[in-house]
Amino acid sequence: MASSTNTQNAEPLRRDDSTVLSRIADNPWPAARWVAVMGVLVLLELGALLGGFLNVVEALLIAVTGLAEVTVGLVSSSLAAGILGFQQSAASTLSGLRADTEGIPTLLSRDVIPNQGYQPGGTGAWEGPFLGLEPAYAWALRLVLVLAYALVLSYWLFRGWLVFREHYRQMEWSPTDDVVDKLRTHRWGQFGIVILVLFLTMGLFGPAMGPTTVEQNILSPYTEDSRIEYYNAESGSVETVFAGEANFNAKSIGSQDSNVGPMTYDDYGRFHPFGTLTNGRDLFTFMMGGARISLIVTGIAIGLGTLLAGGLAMVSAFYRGSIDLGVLTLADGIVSVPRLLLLIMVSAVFANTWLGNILDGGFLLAVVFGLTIWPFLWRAVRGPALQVAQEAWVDAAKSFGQQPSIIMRKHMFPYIMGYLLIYASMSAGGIIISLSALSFLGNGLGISPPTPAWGRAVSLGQGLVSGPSWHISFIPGAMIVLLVTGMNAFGDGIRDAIDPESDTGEGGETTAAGGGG
Amino acid sequence: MNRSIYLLKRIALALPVILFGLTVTFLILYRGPLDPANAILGQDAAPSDVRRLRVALGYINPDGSPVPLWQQYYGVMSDLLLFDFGNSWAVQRNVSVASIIVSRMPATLWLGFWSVMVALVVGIPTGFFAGLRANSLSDYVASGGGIVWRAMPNFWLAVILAGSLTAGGLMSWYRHFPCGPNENPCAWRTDVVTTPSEVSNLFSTIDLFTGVPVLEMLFIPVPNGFNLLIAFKWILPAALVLGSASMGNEIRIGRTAVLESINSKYVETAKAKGLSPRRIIVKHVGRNAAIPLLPVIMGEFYLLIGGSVLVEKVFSINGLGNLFFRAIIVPDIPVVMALVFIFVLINVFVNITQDLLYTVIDPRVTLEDTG
Amino acid sequence: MSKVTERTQTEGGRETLVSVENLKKYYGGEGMFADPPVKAVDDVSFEIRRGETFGLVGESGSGKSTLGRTLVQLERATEGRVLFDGRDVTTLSGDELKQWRRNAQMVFQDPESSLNDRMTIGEIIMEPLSAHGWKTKQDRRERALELLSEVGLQEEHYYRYPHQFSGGQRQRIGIARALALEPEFVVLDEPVSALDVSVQAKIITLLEDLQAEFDLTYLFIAHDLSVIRHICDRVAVMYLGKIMELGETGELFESPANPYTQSLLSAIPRPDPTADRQRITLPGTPPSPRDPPVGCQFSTRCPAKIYPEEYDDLSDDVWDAIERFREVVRERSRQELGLVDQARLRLGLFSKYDDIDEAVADLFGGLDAPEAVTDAIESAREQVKAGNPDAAREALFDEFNGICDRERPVLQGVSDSGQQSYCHRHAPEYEPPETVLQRRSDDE
Amino acid sequence: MASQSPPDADADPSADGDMAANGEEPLLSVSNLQTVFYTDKETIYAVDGIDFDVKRGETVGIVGESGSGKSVTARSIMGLIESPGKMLEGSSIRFDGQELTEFSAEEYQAIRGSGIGMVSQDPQQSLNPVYTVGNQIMEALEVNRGMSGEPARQEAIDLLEAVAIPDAARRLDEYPHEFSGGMRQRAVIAMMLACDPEFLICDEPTTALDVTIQAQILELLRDLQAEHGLSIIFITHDMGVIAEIADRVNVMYAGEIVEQAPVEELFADPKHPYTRGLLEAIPGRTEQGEQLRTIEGDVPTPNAPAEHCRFAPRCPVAFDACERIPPQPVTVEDGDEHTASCLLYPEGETEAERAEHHRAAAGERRRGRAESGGEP
Repeated sequence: MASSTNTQNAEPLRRDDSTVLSRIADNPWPAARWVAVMGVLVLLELGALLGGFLNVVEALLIAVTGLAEVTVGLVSSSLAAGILGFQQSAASTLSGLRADTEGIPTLLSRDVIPNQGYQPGGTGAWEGPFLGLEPAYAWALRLVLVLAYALVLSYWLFRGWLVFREHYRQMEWSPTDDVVDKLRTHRWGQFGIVILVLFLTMGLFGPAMGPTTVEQNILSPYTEDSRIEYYNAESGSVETVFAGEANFNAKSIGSQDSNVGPMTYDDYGRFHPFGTLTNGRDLFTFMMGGARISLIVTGIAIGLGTLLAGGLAMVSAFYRGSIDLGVLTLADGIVSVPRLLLLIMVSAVFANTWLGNILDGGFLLAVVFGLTIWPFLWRAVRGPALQVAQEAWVDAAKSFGQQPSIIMRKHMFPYIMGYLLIYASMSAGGIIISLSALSFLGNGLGISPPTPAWGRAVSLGQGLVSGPSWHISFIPGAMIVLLVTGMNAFGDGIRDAIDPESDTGEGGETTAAGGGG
Repeated sequence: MNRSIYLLKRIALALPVILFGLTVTFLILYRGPLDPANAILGQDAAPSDVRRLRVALGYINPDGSPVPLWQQYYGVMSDLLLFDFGNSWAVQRNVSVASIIVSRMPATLWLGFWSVMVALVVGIPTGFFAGLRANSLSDYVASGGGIVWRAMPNFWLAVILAGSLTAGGLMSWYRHFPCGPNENPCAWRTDVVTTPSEVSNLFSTIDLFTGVPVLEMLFIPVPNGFNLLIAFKWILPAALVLGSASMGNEIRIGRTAVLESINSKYVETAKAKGLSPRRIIVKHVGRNAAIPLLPVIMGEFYLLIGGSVLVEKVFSINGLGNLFFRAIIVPDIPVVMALVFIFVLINVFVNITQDLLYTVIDPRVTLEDTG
Repeated sequence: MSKVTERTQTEGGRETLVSVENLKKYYGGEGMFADPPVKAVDDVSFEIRRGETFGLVGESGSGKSTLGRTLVQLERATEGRVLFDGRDVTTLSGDELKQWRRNAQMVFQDPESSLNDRMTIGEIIMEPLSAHGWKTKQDRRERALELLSEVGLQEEHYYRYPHQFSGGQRQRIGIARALALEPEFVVLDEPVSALDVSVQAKIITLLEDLQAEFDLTYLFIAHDLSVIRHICDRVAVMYLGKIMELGETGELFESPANPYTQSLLSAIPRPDPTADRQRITLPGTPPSPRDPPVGCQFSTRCPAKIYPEEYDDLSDDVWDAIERFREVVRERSRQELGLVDQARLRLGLFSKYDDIDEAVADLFGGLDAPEAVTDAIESAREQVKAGNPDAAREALFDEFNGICDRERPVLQGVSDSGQQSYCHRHAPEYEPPETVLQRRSDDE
Repeated sequence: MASQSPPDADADPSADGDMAANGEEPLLSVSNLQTVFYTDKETIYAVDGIDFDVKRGETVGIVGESGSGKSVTARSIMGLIESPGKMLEGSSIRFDGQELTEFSAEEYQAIRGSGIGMVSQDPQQSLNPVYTVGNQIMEALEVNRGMSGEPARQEAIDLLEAVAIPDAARRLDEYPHEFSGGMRQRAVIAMMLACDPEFLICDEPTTALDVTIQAQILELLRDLQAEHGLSIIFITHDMGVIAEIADRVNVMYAGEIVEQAPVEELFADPKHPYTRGLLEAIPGRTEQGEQLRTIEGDVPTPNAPAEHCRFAPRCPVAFDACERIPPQPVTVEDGDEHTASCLLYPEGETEAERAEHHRAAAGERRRGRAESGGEP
């Protein structure tokens, strides 16, 4: 056999699959360098990262137990109550843990770079903010640092993959490389990625990015913790006041003498990058809080929808016939009730029930979104799924007796995944829009107050658009446009990277992206 | 397969779809934690009143025993399928739901018609234009505009547009156009709660309040000129907003469809025949590019129904979307059920139309494929 | 011929490995509104002997690929049996089927699509082994590397992806995967059709070498007769779901008995510009497999068709015109009318069939046909114009039917070495096809 | 005349005039055609300086494996090369006395159809799926012959009948997908005939078809050629088809023509090692049971101007000089209609002499390109 002539060359191949660890042991330096920098980056923000991580864990926990509750609840309400109890205790444990993580020092926290304070005597150096800078500059400095940190961290994670590819991967080339390389020259897709990273940063590091916190400014502005110091020009002394009281005097309600616009200070020396709301709360902080809940709801919904769509697409493409027809009818049935109407209905019906209170109403919405978005995703990926199911390699796998589940996972899923990603990112835009539309409608729909929600801000500023308080409606909407555009750009980038010649004709994208909001 | 047999089969397949949609709605409304009696009468109503109302609403029997769910289901569904919508509980108490819906329908139809038109007239030409000049500056402007346009939430666009149209806004001139500042009939209003009479008059050949069957509404009569202008002016901003997402989609899909067609082998063959570029684009590219646009255009109806709730609310248009919102908040279950039923019917109808249209514009699509 | 005889001598008699009995594979046709089924494979029987290369040749739509796929149980047979070593495999299911699959593997036509391009070559070749839980992971790895060199690839190709290979190399990988489980029987479904000539030759050589080394039995499917002639020991020629002729390659190519085989062979372009030979160009196109002829499948195009005695004196040209006209009418009877057309037909406003005149003029224009023929054509034309192409089709059938139109022939032996042909002309009462074809070509 | 040693083929313009007087001027004369494609990574010389002629009424075959540049040649002649492809300066395509490379878009549009028609490989995709076959044929009639209405319809029916489609009148109103593959290709041919061209480029017109249908189409093309006096370029990868249809053959390899010869001569006495290999690789020519000869290695992508023989890495008889000198066409047979681009020729010279011959010819050719600005 020819191999005998080739043994020397083949020796490393003949050995058992060497694990990544053993390959790292063979050539430790590139990995060590990467790990060292990563370690520093993580240590810098350990508290915030842990906090963010716990947030995600909590959202997942609530999502999973919530789903279990609903399912079990159909059979036995007492069991559901048990799950609810577990959910609450677990959530409170997690909250406790999160409180602990706040104790872990973080470099880019508001403690290290504070921005609130006052000018003793009304002019001159500031007391309180970092290095005596003006609050605006102190805040801007922290914001820029946080954003820069997030971008560097994301890049470094990507860099980790590059190190792996260059030094530790057995394959010199893989199809993924082409995708990544194409994305690296795809400016529009990169714009999408940057936007996504920015908004994820807002979700994770939101508390450090706002000029004040959601807790102090919005949720409990009348507790002792929420007292702020300011220089009272009338009395000429530094006084303290509840944030809530200060808010009361910092309303933006459309008249010239009662308006705190973007990039201005209010009477209490507080800087408002986006101005204030009609109730005097800080719009920027409100937006950061809204980002978190929006992203959590969207994440759960898209996760659920993608899971259902991907699984059903593979099953219906593999078996076809009546299974396909069954899924089609189910999908048509779900789609037949316009999604926004269904959401309004469910939201209204379940307002103020225990189910409607999980995640401030967000959980229920996420589930309904997930259960109603999959038909669109399914329709969009059914074409590619049918196509891949007809490839000869699927026949080949069948011909040697491979199990259907493995055929779907190994031979079909990798192809569908790209398309799922494309349509998921585009549908996510639709979800964000619909979610804020519900909050905009109010009346118990959408995310319940006082938890910040973007749509509610637009609603608050309705009617003030043509006056000095234009920012209340305008800025949140512009943020949504930016995020949705970013998601679409991301989807476009992935599409161009995986399949430059694919057409965009099919219906999935159309309805998914518009969302009806 | 024969077209009529196909149609029958397609309708047969639509039945489970309709039933599914209605059943889900029924379960949410009747099995969910909704208590219409309390909601209608308030928390501190006398128990006897509540009880009487519940009997009237069909939740409990006169003897106090609850009506079984399946019985409620049967009652509700059979009434719906016979187009018997019953009377309103709360929105306009004891008025027939059919007449309420009929009275609100003109505004929504008018809005829907123009939002489809706006999207078609602006979106498709822009998309074709961008596709024909792919990768030029004008392409980037057009398709970039389409992308952003599509990303704008309807409600936000509506708020901003309504804001800039009010006194002191950037586009306040629109209020006075075309009659000048003082002529009342031309003034554009955001504050109206009722449909302007001009819009009602558009449809004046049909008596709107006698409970004519809904489908009769589709025979839209010929309007008179000035009313038409006023009504158009009144609806244009809302239609622009409602058509926005579809317009963005059409730009985008139109562009890729043109690009795909222009790079095809048959266009090359057409060149080899010695055809002029103009002829190739108009004849050979145009019709092929229309095929992928069909689902987008049909998809507009879907976006329309959901979007009408928001847009009608912001622009205070007294149409079906607004009615649905009020009905679900109150809650007025017969109105909600009836509206959902109508929307589902429209949806199914649009889907079947789309399948049939496919066979018309694309001769390759056979009737078997689409089943 | 040499190859066959050599082997037969060295190995003695050949036993049967695969035996196909009355196999049918129909698609569709179920349900209330469905069209009639596509008869992709329609009652086919043959045997494949151990160690031989059995060729299956035919034009597209002849059902050869479907037959191959049915043999390895990628498609379920509608009817009939496939005996593998005497065991009927069409009834197997579950674990039994999976176990049996190790014996029969397949190589696919399109090297672009037969390999999952998100998997490395190593993973691709190892997959059949893993699916059958073959030994340990380490052993599977060894085996994959072995197979790589077996098919002429390098071991360092193990960690590469299909994208990094040319069409020929990909086909080698497909062959390695098919051989992984050490099958006895391999179906090669047009393995070289998508390749350039110079690459094609290499793959054919490789297949020959592997067969010798591992005692493989091949079913080689192709539309390229020269490839078949080169590699196969015995060959079956398919047309419209039916085997037209079957025999040892050399004999079949040297002295084809069936009119279809003869036409097919004469249609191959030979890379020899000086060759001067009689070509039989078949008229028309194959009929739809949903609506095959009642009689012999080839009867609509056959140059040696048996015509009814009463028309014995008709010239070939007139017969050609009649057959083409029947094809036109058949096509029209399959055409469906829309709702509007049906309504117009009822009201007598329908004119869509009037252009049949044009067809008649075109076909019979310069011909001198006897009255009996023109009368029959004339009445058929009237019936078509009246909106009744079905009736016209029936009438033409009744008027011009010979045995080829009415009855299916049987596959019968035509030589001592087992050559079989599917043609009525082999019956003693008719002239043999060769004579007829020879006469026709002499006439031209 | 047709035969020439290409480097100096168009050196003497007065020669053209003489030939015209003899009535022997080729209908199409391609010289030094270079078509390159610019991709992100590299520049591909898909067609790299080829020369050939087509006389009136003859069929010239171009044969080669995939990637040899035969289709790009066809598209270059049709003026269908679009970005990222480009025909380099110095390429010349003379058709009926006109220099096509200097044509404007409008002029090209006028010559397409009525001057040069094209039938391409995939009949499924070359017909517009949303219009009836009749519509597309009548369109060609309208644009190229100014016919419309009933006369155009009658002419379209006649054309379909001419390409042996039965029941033409009904077929006219059918859509391309209702046609079978062979009939579709006939319809495309009918459509091209509707343009009434003098010259037809057939780019693998039978590759997607079955042999019996292929035989029908080849027969049809031969009949049409006789009837209309068409000149045809027939492109294929199938040596058998070439043997049947072509009068003269160009063998292409990696963007270059490696051998040109009348068809009988090419098959009887192939000169270039590549042509030989190609013929020997065809199954069925050799005795059954005998091993097929194979050509080792793969077709290279021509991503740089030729500085050597592109076939050398696979050539069984290559020698050192093959790696350094780009071979130039040499007459290898009496009557100078048979040329081969190979350092083995001219026969009878020593290796060094042959190398020098080719080096000099290559230098001359390069200078010629530089003068016309063709060298990038």
